[in-house]
Amino acid sequence: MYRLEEIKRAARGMWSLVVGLNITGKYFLQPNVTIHYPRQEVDNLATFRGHIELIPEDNDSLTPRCISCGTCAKACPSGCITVTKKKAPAPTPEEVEQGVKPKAPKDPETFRLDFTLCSLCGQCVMSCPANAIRFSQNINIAGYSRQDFQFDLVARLRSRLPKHVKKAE
Amino acid sequence: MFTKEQIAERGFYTQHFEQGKQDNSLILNMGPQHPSTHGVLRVMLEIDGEYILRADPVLGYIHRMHEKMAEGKTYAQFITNMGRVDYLHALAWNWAFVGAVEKLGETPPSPRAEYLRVITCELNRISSHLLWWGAYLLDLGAFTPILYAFDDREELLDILQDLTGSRLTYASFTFGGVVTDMSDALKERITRFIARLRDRLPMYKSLVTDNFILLGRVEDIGHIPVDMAVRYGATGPVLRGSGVAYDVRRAEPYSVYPGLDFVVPTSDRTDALGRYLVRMQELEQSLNIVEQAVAQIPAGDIQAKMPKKPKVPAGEVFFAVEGARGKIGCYLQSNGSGSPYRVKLRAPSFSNLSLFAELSQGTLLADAVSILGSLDLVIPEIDR
Amino acid sequence: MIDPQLLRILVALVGILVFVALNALALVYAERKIAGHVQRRPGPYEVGPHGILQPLVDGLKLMGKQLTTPKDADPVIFWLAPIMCFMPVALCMLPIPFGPNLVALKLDLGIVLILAFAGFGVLSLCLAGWGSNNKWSLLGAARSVAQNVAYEIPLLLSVLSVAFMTGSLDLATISAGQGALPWQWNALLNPLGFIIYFICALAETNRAPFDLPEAESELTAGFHTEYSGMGFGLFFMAEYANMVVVCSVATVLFLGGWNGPFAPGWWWFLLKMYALIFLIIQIRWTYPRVRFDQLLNLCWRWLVPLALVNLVYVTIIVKL
Amino acid sequence: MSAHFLQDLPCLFTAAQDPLKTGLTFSVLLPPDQVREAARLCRGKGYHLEDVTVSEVQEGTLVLYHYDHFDRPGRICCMALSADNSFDSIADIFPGADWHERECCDFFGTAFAGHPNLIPLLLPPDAQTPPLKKQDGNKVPLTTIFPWAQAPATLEEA
Repeated sequence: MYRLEEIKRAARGMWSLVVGLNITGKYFLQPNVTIHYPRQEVDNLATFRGHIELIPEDNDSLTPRCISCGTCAKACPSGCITVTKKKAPAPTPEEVEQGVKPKAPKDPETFRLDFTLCSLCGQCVMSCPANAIRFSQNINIAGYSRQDFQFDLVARLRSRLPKHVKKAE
Repeated sequence: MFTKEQIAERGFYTQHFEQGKQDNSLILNMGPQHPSTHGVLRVMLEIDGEYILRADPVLGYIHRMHEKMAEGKTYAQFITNMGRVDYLHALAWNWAFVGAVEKLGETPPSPRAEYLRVITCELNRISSHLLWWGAYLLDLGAFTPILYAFDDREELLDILQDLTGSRLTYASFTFGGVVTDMSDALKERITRFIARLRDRLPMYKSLVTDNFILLGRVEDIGHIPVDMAVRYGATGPVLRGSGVAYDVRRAEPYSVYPGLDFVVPTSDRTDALGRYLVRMQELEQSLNIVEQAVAQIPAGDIQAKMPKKPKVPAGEVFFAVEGARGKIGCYLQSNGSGSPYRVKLRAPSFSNLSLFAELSQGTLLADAVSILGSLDLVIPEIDR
Repeated sequence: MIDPQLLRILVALVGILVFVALNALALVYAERKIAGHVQRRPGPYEVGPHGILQPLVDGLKLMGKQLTTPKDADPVIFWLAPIMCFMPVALCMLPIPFGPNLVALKLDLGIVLILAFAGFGVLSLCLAGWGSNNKWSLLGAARSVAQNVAYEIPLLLSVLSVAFMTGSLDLATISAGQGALPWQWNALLNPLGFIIYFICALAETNRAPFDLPEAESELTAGFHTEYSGMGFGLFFMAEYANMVVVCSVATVLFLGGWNGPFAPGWWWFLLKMYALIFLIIQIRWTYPRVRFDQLLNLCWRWLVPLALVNLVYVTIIVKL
Repeated sequence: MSAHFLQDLPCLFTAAQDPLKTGLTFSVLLPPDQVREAARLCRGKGYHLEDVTVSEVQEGTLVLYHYDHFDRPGRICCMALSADNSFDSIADIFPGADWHERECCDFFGTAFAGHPNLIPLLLPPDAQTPPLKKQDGNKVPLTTIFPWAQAPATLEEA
């Protein structure tokens, strides 16, 4: 009796093997689902995070919205952002007469991002009081040295290079 | 505590190997570069033929000291670390930490955010289980299932990328909310994915679960009686595979889980097959949860109104969530300053792996691989 | 003067070596392509049109690699093993009749020659495992010896059943003895023998689901863990050459050899052989690996008794 | 309440907690020599050990054992305070504590007397200073984190 059970079990087992072959055989005949990367691209890049970039003013596409407050640099868990403020310009003759010191412009002199340290967590984007940072679409990024990933985002904005160009500086 | 010299004198680095090699046996180091130790786990084995006399896992190869990092960071900065403790179910860890801070500060998230958390966390659980499924079969010598699983997982990661901004190391929960909202198009996409995976699960079953050879590899292997699970504190599918219906989502309800209809699958088999079946059923249950959450999600803000820097009062809190591998706990002590005073991360794999030494004694080498796989270990979570 | 028989063998050997080497290349490509499409990806795609040059490039890469001998390994045994693994396979091809007159070495005892040389394979795996001075390799070698010795028995018994049916050990006679149509082939006259032979052939060639000696998720790479460059390359080629041999023998013994419903010839032989190889490849990409004790249980508890029963059945059929 | 049984021990302080606020149902501060007894009681009641962790306060080193129950969920926390950074091991009662105690030893240099094999678990064997040890100036008093430890609390208050 026990033997009979075992034989039945073996027969069922053999059938499960045939079922498996049938499934892989079917998939063998179906088209591929992979995408050939350099020739094709995936279609979900819109939400994919590239390194951060500065958002320009609405009316001036060369000046960043950034107010050089440094909140992002403080919020960053990896310390990869360094913001330097602009110095006030030399006072004009009128200002000297009136004894007013010229105000420094709000936008930063440089906005350095060390992308080698960045973990793309988005704390800087969330913390920015001026909504001046967003994730770029620059995701096909490659370089030969670490220096290739030290970006100055202000310069990158000014140069207004097309997004697919690798180097920002 | 032993000094360095004493350790050197003992010759072996682990508890179970203090007496050294016995006659006619072989000391074998499985890992840290072994294909089926999933990353950098090392298991020292003493084998007689292919039978394991003693086994002892050696940890620490990917230890990063997250708990120390917490003390030097602000609360918000530490969320980023949480995506990297368990890279397969990162959102559960996000939730454990964010939830602990919210609980201590008594600042609950907005209702919509609660649902978004449930949706993303459950989708993440599915992606984790899918990867486990593929990797486990890879351990057992079947190559193809992991690619089928990845086919589905890819669609899932696309959805999660839309919902969270990342594909693997998520840091998408904030104190009081989540980062990204869900659009209607995405809602539809999730519904489509649920239908798609439900279509695929029968194929998974007939290709793998019913397979005669697979059953031979997982049946009656690595029995974990309930008592053993209690002694070692095993949780998650490992425990449920032993017939205990313990799930943090039900036992210590958090978020909107009490309002969602799902069952906690268990299996009385207690062996590797039991754990396998439990995980396969959890896939279906997670799909049910996502389906309900997507249907019930209220409109509103994704972020509750609260200060940008959370004010965490002094005190202690333990917040547990159900991860793909078991109970994820975040124990937080705060002294009222801007950084945590002490964070203890309770990793489920840590406890689940600690019973391996006892579990694998007397089994075959191939079974040890099968048992390791059935525990579903994520080494970075164990080493933290 | 050179003995014409010797000349014939020499020419045939060269031809067979070329055939085996080309086959190995083609099969590596086929395996990777089939694996790819089963898994819904293209497989090799970049080198040459549809990656057709991939195995060639892989071969060149393997040849260019440094040959390292592990510390404290026995260099003679270590390097003898891959050569010993590959060479007998070529000899196994000698008595196989591809067509009615397309056979390198006409032998009355062709099948015995093949089985004898096939036995070399296990010896070389054993040497490789022992000579590597590596614990994983040693385990792999131990597994391969136990596995191959066990599976030789049902294999022989199933071959014997065919020999009973045709009353000959000459492969050409066995081929010719089967008719043109599928129901005249031994596979359908003696189905149990064919199934047993096929399972044993998988085990003898160490193919999944019986790839225990190399089982990479258990033994890293088993007996060839320590081999680099062409050392590994020879084992690799031998695996594919072995596949060709067992499938050729299966074609001759069970599938009617060169016979076909119309226009009999060597193309029928190749067609059947490659169909079997395709099946073996697809099996590899479908099933998990069995456990070692299950493998031996299958052999001793199922295949050996079944093969004996089959032998009795065949004897009765023949006698009637 | 399920955690009554721990009050039979000579506790220093006990507190019934609100699980919705702290995730715990019951906390107890024990003298260090009662830790094993508490573990034994929990083991007898079917509790499992969630984790063992150490924290430093001004009064000394604090060890915390979190227990929970599979069938009757409700986390209890047993704590003990030691001035010399050493405790008794409970690895023989809960084998799962073995690794947790080794981890604590790694991070805080805490010695667990009676532990079978207190060698580094996560850190390399030649690690120097325990990484999580705090400077004296950075420690806070016990009552900052555990306000209930000022006065003996009773269950009736909850």
